[in-house]
Amino acid sequence: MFGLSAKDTRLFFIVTGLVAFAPFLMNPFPTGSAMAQFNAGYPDLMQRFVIFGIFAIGFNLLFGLTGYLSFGHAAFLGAGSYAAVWMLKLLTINVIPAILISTVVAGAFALLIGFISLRRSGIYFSILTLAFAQMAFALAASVLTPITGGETGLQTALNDPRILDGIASSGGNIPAPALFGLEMRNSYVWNVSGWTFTFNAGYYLAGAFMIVAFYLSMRIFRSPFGLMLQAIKTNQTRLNYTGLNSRPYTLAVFVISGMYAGLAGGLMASMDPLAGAERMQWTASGEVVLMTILGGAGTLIGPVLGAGFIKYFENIFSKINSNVLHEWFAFMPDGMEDFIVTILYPFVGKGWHLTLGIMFMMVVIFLPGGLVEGGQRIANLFRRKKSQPSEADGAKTPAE
Amino acid sequence: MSKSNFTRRGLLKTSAVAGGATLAAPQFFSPSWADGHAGYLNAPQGDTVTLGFNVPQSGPYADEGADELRAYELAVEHLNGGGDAGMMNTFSSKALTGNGVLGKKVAYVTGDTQTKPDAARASAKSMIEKDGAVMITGGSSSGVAVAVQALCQEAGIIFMAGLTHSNDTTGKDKKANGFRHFFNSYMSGAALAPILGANYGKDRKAYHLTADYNWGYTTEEAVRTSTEAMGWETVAAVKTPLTQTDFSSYIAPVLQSGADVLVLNHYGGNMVNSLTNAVQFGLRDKQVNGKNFEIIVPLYSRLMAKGAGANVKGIFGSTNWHWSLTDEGSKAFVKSFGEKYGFPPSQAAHTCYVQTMLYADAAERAGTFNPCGIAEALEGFEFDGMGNGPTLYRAEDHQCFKDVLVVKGKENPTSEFDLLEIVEVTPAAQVTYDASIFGGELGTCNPGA
Amino acid sequence: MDAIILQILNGLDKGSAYALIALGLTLIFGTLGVVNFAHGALFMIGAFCAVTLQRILTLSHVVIDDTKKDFLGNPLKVEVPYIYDWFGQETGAAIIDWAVPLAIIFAIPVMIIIGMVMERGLIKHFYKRPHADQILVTFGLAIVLQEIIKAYYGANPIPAPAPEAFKGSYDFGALLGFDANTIIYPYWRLVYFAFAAVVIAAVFAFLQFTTFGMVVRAGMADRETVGLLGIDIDKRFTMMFGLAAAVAGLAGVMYTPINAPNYHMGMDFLVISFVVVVVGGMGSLPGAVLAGFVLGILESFASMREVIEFLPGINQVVIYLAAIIILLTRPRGLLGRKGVMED
Amino acid sequence: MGILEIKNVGKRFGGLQALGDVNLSVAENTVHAIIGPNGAGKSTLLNCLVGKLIPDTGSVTFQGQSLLGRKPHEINQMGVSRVFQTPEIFADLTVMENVMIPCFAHRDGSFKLNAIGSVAGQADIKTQAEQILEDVNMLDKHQMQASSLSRGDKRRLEMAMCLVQEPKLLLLDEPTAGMARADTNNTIDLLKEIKEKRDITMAIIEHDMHVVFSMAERITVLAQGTPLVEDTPDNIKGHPKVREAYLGEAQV
Repeated sequence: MFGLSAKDTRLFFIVTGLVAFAPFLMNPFPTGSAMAQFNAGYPDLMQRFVIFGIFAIGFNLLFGLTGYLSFGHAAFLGAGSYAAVWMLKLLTINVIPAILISTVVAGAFALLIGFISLRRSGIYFSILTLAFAQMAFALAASVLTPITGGETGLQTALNDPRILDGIASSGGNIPAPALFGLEMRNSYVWNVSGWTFTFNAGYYLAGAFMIVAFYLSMRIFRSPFGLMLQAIKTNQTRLNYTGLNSRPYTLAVFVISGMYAGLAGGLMASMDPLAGAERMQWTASGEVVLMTILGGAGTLIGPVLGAGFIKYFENIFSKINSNVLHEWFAFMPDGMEDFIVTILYPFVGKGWHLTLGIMFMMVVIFLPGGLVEGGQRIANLFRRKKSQPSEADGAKTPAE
Repeated sequence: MSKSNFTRRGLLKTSAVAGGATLAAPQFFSPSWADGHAGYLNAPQGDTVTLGFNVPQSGPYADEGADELRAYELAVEHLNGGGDAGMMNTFSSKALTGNGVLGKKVAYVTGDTQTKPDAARASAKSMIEKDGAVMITGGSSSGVAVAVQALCQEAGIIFMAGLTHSNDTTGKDKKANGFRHFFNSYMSGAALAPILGANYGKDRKAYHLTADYNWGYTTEEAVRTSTEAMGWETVAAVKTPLTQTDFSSYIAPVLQSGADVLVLNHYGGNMVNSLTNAVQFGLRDKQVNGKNFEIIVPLYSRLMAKGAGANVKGIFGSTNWHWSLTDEGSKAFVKSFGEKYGFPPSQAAHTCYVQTMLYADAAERAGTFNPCGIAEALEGFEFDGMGNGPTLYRAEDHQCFKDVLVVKGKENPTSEFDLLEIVEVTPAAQVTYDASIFGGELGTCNPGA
Repeated sequence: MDAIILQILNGLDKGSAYALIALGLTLIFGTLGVVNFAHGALFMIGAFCAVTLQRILTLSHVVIDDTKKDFLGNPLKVEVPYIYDWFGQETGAAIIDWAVPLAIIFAIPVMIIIGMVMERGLIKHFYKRPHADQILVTFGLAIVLQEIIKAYYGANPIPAPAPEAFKGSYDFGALLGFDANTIIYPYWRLVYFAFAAVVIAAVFAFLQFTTFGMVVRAGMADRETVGLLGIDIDKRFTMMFGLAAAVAGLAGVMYTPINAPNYHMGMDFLVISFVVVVVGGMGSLPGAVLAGFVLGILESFASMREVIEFLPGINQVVIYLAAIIILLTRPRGLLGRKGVMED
Repeated sequence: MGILEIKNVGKRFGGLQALGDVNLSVAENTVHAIIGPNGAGKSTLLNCLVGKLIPDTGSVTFQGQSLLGRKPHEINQMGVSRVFQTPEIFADLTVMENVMIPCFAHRDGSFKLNAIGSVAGQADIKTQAEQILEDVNMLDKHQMQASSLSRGDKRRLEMAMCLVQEPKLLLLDEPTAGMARADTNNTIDLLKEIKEKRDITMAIIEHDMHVVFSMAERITVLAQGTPLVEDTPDNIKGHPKVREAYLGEAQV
């Protein structure tokens, strides 16, 4: 279906289903229960899951397929964000132009950087992309302040021109980004006996974009173009002696990947009209690298899983404070409670980085293929039908 | 049983997840849903009200964030009637009774800003959307304050700024839903200049090193304007990258320029490093133009002073508040903080504690948690007993006007907290400015529903 | 002229820091081909060796001084280091004053052990894994090390001053015939420069003139063949890790008086050290050192007021700009070897 | 006039004269071997033909068109394929995919942005690939990952990848290096079979005289960067100059 194999179609429907029902899946615990701390089904985090999912899917097209490790991909996300906020300021508060322009601007930026950086490969390529992104970050945070808002970031303001909208400001407040009048922050809240489910307009718009982005990435993976990219990763010499010019291929995928990042940046700005320079810093570039590797580089769904994993830790674990821990273990005798809390406290709240670092190491040590491999192992445990099918005889494991 | 409701804003009705809630049975919202139509976002349900404490818990300002969090926990304790009530005893408004706020127990959630605007907004949003926080407070940088303040304005939540010193927070980027107790660059400049004139003379040549971002620009501007008005000459102003760690190449040329004063418009790690480097170069032992070479740090904090160690000795700067103040309010706060945590509070802790109290008091006086009601109660509010003398929350820009402290690094500290000594308490009148000079529009208050 | 001499001095000093950090990294990354994102953390741990020694030396017992009050009005508790009791106040104070140089002795064994444990326990399983996996595992390790330090020492910088004897600066201006105070340079930074030169020379000599060095160099070129000769190359590589960690640690120890150490300092240096190694050329030790000095000097010149006024923002980007230009004109960096991590 | 004309080609690396003044003509539809002792410049010459190196002097023309300054992929598109000393294949891909890539290159040229079409849907490419796999007796292994093939199969696969592009000139760089005698013979048979079935010119660089003498129609002997002799295999065997420069030490 849709030009996908049966297996891919199944995966596509699973992803679509996950996106559509995330408000339920992310809020498994009743509001007000102690476990509600682990609920992730609120608009901002769900938006982040899908937006960083798009970012990581795009990064994986470059890294997972060609093996070119860009260490400056955040620059495209940042460029997209700035472009989108400027559109929201100058043109209209409608998000469609913002998202389109952000994708185009990021694509153009990627073309420029890619054209130069792709003259080198391997670590030299990584350092070139890193250098460009760091320059973009440093300049955006300082001398380009009139364009970028500097370290504070670029925001919408009351007196923005918004030429297509006229002067129809809503009272003394800045209008919120909207899709033809439907504000991105609008939500439909459904309370079912203790559970609260929030269906947010912005999330579903971003989710729809992610499904499209995911679909396109599947098509690219399975296309002749995708095959050439994989060939670049495995043996560039042979590719050249096969009459194929690898540069246009890598440049094309670099630009596509940059456009994915720009789309993510545009969506981010549409959900929350702010663009800050730190989005371009090497730590942000590093984050998407980690997301992709953590999930499983070169797999279709891995990057999305990796993005969700890291964002979940950042937003959920960082909010667990000692107070919350004490409540969880309030049923225990006092001494025991304090003991458990003392043990756990360094790993949550302000220690969330520590847990994340440990998780990185655990995953890479025990699941060399990333989270996707973990999923496969669990699936294999349940399947256990024809014991160990074709994989052992050297057949290539399909990139799933 | 099911109940659904379409809301214009992204709002989530929850009872406070932290603090009040226990493993008890799930709660049903249907009867009290009317509160959703109370006309504002996150109107507290049940018997608790949730505040969001959004402070840096990772990154370079994590220690400052930890101190802010201590102050918040102390404030919550006091509001709920625990402890010795701290500044509630000295606060000129007596609306707070230790019975929570408006009869509701105060609960709180915490988050990590990472001192990054993006992360801070994500954390604040989760407090608003997930935890139903009715007010967000905290932060340790102006970039974060401006970003979160704008978010709160959009969402319809009150923002009580933590440590943020840039003019922009209540200037160019001011918002109707945002309030700042902390002082700003302008006030630092205005308070410092007379003291510098008195100590170092009126014909000095100043060399500025300025961190290359918004706060740096406004601070340089403020100090330049006020010192130049006094007769100082600015020899040069050089911008240094925010990510710089070794400032040697910026400091080395200072002496060649003929300057006899170095102004370090740096904060946090930048300041610790630039001051350490400057002292290392022996600048303070030099004589230029027949005068002793001097260094000035416009904004001091105790944690920075601690990081810079002995290098701060004798160096002038300004600060919002210091624990060695002897007014009743400060003494009460230092006592309750010190007894709970074993060391004196920092200025960040002070401003956060006071902001929480002011918010609670405003809610109590307004009789509602509606941001518009609270804003109205805070605008033009005059109070005393919070450590900085009589204070005005100016209506035009939501900035507090109060005494500013000029401090100096102490020569013989008695403990690791006793690093600064107060040189002068500059009265509020001397640092007050016209609300319109920084531009920006306050807009109108947004109740979010 | 004096301004230029000053910036050359600055550049040499900055460069020696970059070179020293990059030297350790290039032993692991440039030659063993392991992408070690934990290298910055090793530098940071080195710095905290100095802090730790300082803490050990100032271990104190409390004496209550009734004549003074603390901030709550209680009698002041004065902390007296045990070392004062043992050696008398003057000698004790002098020992504490010299904590940073003393920390060198303390740091070498500590860092070697950390490096070797790291290699044996973790990195050795990753030699054959893709670079992506190496990045993930070493980045995770870096975060963990960093958070452990943060949990214990906090996030605030901790001052670790140089001994009193090295306070102040030396007036080169007078020496070279310029006006007094025009070219001054802090003693400690001169010490750092000299120290870096010694360490770099020692590492080079070690790899050049010892059997160990010869085996390692051969092993870098062709691991399998050396293995066939019956030499346990793995063991040498473990020692190499220890050496790299020690170099990184020493760079950290000596750096503490220049910038007060904090848990985050490793990450601040991580990116720049990778840039230095790659610009120097993968697999080349002299390249890393050369690149360190080149970039250090460029950075110093770019931060001159006259230059910034002419090209605003150049001080922010000069290192990256230089890296791009060098890599585009010299495909393998300054002195890179062919075929190391090019795919 | 041969299909490949090499005229006055010289190449110098620093102080070392790798190629002196090489003149060589490969006639169409022949098997031409280039032999010579180690360091004679065989590989350098080959690299000059495929665009990896640019000679300092002289000209290289293929079917009358100059190859100088062209990139490897352009030269390949003109109809020159190369087999490497150690098989260069796409190790992480399946055998089928390995063969499909040159099929695409043959059909679509050096670059085509076909990002939406599916590989599985390209029937003509698939048929073509299956055909060539059958020709080299590897169709049963089409689903295997190329890295898990035996060395001999890797060589076959590489040949298949080259042949599927229907090259006019096939350059073979020591195709049997490091192989056991049995494998070597298999390779010789394969090459002979290919030669029989197609109109193809082969230039072989080889160390193994067994291979050279069982296949080559003409042989050029290279020594110290210059061609010593060019003749038929039979004449080469007895040639005193060759014996002196080369065969004497190679124990034929």
